[in-house]
Amino acid sequence: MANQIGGMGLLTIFVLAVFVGFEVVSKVSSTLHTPLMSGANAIHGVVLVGAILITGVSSGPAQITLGLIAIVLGTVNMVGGFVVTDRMLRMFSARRGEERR
Amino acid sequence: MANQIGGMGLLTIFVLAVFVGFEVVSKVSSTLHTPLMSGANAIHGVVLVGAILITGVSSGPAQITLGLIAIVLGTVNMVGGFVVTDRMLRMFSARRGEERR
Amino acid sequence: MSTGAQFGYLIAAICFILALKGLSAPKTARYGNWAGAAGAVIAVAVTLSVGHLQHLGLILGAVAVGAVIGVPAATRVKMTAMPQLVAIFNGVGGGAAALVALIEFLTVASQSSKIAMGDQAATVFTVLVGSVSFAGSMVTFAKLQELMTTRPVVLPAGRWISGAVFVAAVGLAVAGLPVRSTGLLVTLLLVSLGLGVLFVLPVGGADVPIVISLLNAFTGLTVAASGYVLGNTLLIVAGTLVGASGTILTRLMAAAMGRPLTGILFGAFRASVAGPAAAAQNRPVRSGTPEDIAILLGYARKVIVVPGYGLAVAQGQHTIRELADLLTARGVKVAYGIHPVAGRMPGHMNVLLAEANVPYESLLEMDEANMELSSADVALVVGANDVVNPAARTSPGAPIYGMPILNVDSAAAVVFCKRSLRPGFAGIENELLYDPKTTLLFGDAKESLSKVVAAVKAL
Amino acid sequence: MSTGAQFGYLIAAICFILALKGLSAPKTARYGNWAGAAGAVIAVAVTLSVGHLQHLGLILGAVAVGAVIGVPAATRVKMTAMPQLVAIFNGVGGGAAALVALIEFLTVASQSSKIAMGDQAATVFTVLVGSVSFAGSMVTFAKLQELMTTRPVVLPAGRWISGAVFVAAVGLAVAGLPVRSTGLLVTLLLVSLGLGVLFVLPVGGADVPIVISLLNAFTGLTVAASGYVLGNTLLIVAGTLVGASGTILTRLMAAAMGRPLTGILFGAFRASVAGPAAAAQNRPVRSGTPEDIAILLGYARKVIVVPGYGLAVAQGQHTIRELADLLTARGVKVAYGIHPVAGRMPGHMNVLLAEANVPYESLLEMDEANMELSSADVALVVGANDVVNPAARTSPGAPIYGMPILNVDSAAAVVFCKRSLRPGFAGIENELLYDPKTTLLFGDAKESLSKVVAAVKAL
Ligand SMILES: NC(=O)c1ccc[n+]([C@@H]2O[C@H](COP(=O)([O-])OP(=O)(O)OC[C@H]3O[C@@H](n4cnc5c(N)ncnc54)[C@H](OP(=O)(O)O)[C@@H]3O)[C@@H](O)[C@H]2O)c1
Ligand SMILES: NC(=O)c1ccc[n+]([C@@H]2O[C@H](COP(=O)([O-])OP(=O)(O)OC[C@H]3O[C@@H](n4cnc5c(N)ncnc54)[C@H](OP(=O)(O)O)[C@@H]3O)[C@@H](O)[C@H]2O)c1
Repeated sequence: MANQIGGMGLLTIFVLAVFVGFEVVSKVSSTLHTPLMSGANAIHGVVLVGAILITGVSSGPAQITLGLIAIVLGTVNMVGGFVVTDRMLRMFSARRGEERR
Repeated sequence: MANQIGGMGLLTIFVLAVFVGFEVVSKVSSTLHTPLMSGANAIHGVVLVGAILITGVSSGPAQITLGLIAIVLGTVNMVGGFVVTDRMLRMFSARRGEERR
Repeated sequence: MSTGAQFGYLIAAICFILALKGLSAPKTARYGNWAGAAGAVIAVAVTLSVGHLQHLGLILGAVAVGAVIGVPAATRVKMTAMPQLVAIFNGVGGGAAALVALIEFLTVASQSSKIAMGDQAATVFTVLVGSVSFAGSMVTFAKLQELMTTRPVVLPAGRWISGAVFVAAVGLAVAGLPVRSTGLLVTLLLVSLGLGVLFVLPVGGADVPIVISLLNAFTGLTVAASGYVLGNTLLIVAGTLVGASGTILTRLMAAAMGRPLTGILFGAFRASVAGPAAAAQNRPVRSGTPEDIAILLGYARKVIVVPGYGLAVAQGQHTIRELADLLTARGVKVAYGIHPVAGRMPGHMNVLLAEANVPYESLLEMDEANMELSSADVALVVGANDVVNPAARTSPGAPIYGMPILNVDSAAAVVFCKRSLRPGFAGIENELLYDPKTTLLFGDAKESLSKVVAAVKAL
Repeated sequence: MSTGAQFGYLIAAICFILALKGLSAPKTARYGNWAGAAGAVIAVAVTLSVGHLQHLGLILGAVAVGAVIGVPAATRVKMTAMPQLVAIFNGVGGGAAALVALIEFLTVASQSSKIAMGDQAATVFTVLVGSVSFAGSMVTFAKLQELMTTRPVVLPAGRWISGAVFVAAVGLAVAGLPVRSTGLLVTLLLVSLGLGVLFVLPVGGADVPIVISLLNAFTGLTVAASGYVLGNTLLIVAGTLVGASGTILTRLMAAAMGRPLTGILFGAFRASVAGPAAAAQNRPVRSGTPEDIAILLGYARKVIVVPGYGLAVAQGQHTIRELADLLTARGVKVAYGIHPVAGRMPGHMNVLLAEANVPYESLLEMDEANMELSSADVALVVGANDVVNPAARTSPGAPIYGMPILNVDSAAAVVFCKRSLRPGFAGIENELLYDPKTTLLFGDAKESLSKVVAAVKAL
């Protein structure tokens, strides 16, 4: 598949995303380490999108089979990740009202 | 001049840069407001690059004249901005060794 | 790809940024996760609706299968088994990314013969790191689920084997750059799986969460690289975000344990595990009955509970809550001192105690807890060891030396609930167990606590 | 553009990010500025070396002219005149961006007739906002340089005129989207210049720094838009960074003054300027001679100096330093209480006092200063008024109500150095001037302080 926006554009996007990733989490408290890890984990489940796109243009049976496996794995990552993160956070936020700061 | 990386790629870059800009300065102490403003001011002097590029491909006398004016203005912004920011900061950092935190 | 679709992807990317931002603050964490889920839904919806997809039925079927596997796993897992579930989810993501790159490679290989260097490099990277992440995550799962030993596994000449496999993987990757050989790529995939296993084997059980976080960052980068292969900006942004934030998070976690990352990955306390632990076993200790402990606690003015790994293992969070409620009803002031690395993963104790409805106000962070401890009558240490071991302050040679600890020794009396005199994760003796002001209550944390609850009720 | 050049631009963009990051922390601020300058040098060098440029001699000449204007201006300006210089630099940047868009428009108009909607929108945006930024900055310069009144200028029916011009500018911009008319664009430029003037006129002198910061963010966005027109990623990234960080900075500055941004831009304290200020002028006050003040200070144990706008105007920073040194030599404990919005721009007092070599340790931030003030013998208020006005705590109607202030009234005695009983920027009476524990030392801050210095030496 062709890169529509050019290698250097993608590199710029990569560099900016690195800075955003660094900055955004750099002040997280240790209490939230586990849910943050789990949430970030769910986000990279977006590889599902790549798996769908590639499967949708594949033709050989080997490729389609591998593609479907990738879709299953990606879905497990994404859906399971968000659900389990929400479960963790639900417990934290049960008593949001009484929170101290 | 053609956009080499496509409108949507540029928009993505824009969005990411917005986040970087927000995050990076969001914890600045009030002491540094003035130098930060001045330094950011110098950075947008990079419009000089645009002024040079456009002047270098211009032909009509009106366009060249306007281009040269833009170059002068951009240079004043950039060069003056960094120099004056450094002057401010030099005073802060004179006694770096004794700083409290 | 249409502008509309790309715009949808951009919105999804923004959702992911907001998700990470939200997840970084207690008040917004849950909204953050929802923002992430919204971004994921948008991304998948856009992808399915761009049309041009063949095999749509099969694709939807595969998504359904994935959901049917993922959702029940996520909703049913016990809170204490969270880490291994996160490890699995992370591993399958890495595996998916490696597969995507492999399929793209097969497709392009069958169509053209010109090799774009950038794409080829990204493909090789994805296959290598994705496989490492997959295999490594599976090993961490096995360790945490106790399908295998949780102790560091050091193969004979382990360093040399790992080193050789690492060199082989990198060599294959570099060799794969200029040529387009499916055989080479599949070999690389297999060798990388081996590398992933060897990478995680020498890591001790309690260090595994750090490794999961690191592999999480790896998977993020893999996804970004697979996005480069596909020319998909969303995958690049999302993967890079996770790669960058995961790296920071890994460092923060390691910092909370007061140890360098390289030590966790490669050192694993190997030198000091055996020695002192074996030596000091037959010194006298004072052990108490549940009734003794009940009296100590029931007539105290202030009790600080220090929960640890053992409480999580024993699933004793509800029982400790019951005990705390009983004591509070008797007028005893009860609070919990939470060490950042107590439990199985960072923040794990907070999650566990929140599950048991412990009020947020009574969870004290380390500094606060240490202030309270100095005026406490009893420090009740339940299934914790390293996080209260004074060796961190006093023995420069100890592997935990320098780690901030909860100073339970500053309380008037200390009670330890544990099953034996065995040391904790760091494998070093805890002198406090032999201290005259310490009483030991031997047994499984949950059972012991139940007995203490009964005894307090009988007071 | 070659890959090499684009790579150079990417490095420059990274430099700019690191610059903003560095400038946000005291320890790294100076390195941050250098990183920014390095990025600028790289960007210009790459641009000049991509070749293909005509008129290279003229271009280099123009750069030289710009440097010859900018460097001396930056090195010679007095510290107190910093704000107006920053305003000028900002304005010329906005002007340059508007010109770039205009030239690109002229070039494209002479070459093709197809209109790319995105480019056209960016062009119109650049011309509009760039001109506003240019004209607005020039007016702020005129205000700060006192080429015109620093009070808010409210034209008769000012709101209506501004509103009409705003509507005209937006209308012209929208009209300019589908057609390609040079006349329209030039008209837009002129109307936008007018809008810029009208935008800044109603803002009071002391609020001007906030407006400069806002216009700075505007210029950043303009540069980003001109980058879009040129298809230049570096301009987009750099401009956006400044636009985003400038917006945050503007909000932080406004927050430090405890007032909403809209109030600063459109309200400007108009309602409450005249009333109370005129009323209370003839109540009795206690004024002292320099000798009285010298005795008060020389025999105190602890003195907190609160500098303000007037100290900056009078250029008295070196004299206050001299006085503080004298007092310290006598064993008096001296520290400075710095209000975030004291002076002409945020952080201005820190800069001024740093220029006079006041040790960093003796500069107290507001909370710290308030703790020290309660145990101080004398609070010496030099050219400050609003930042110590208790009305901020006590009079719900006052425009500064709710702004955190330095509680000099908690010191045992208060000395005000000012020229008259006139109020400060907010235009409201300061009851503290009439307090029995207050002594007034009338006169220009620098002259008064010199006299006090002489008197202390004579003690
Ligand atoms: N939280 C994290 O993120 C994290 C990550 C990586 C590493 N670590 C490391 O893990 C350690 C955590 O410290 P910690 O004090 O919580 O744990 P620890 O030092 O590992 O001690 C746990 C104690 O619990 C006892 N125990 C185990 N099962 C039990 C049961 N069913 N009932 C009662 N007691 C039981 C064990 O003693 P018995 O066998 O005698 O019962 C052991 O002494 C630290 O060294 C930390 O660096 C933590
Ligand atoms: N720092 C910022 O970023 C910033 C930005 C925007 C607005 N503001 C506003 O500016 C105000 C700053 O408060 P402030 O207390 O520093 O200043 P202020 O309230 O404006 O008071 C300054 C005082 O200095 C006196 N003064 C002027 N020239 C003097 C001279 N040559 N010698 C001696 N005294 C002189 C004036 O009284 P006489 O005329 O009687 O001498 C006046 O009362 C606040 O209202 C703040 O909100 C600040």
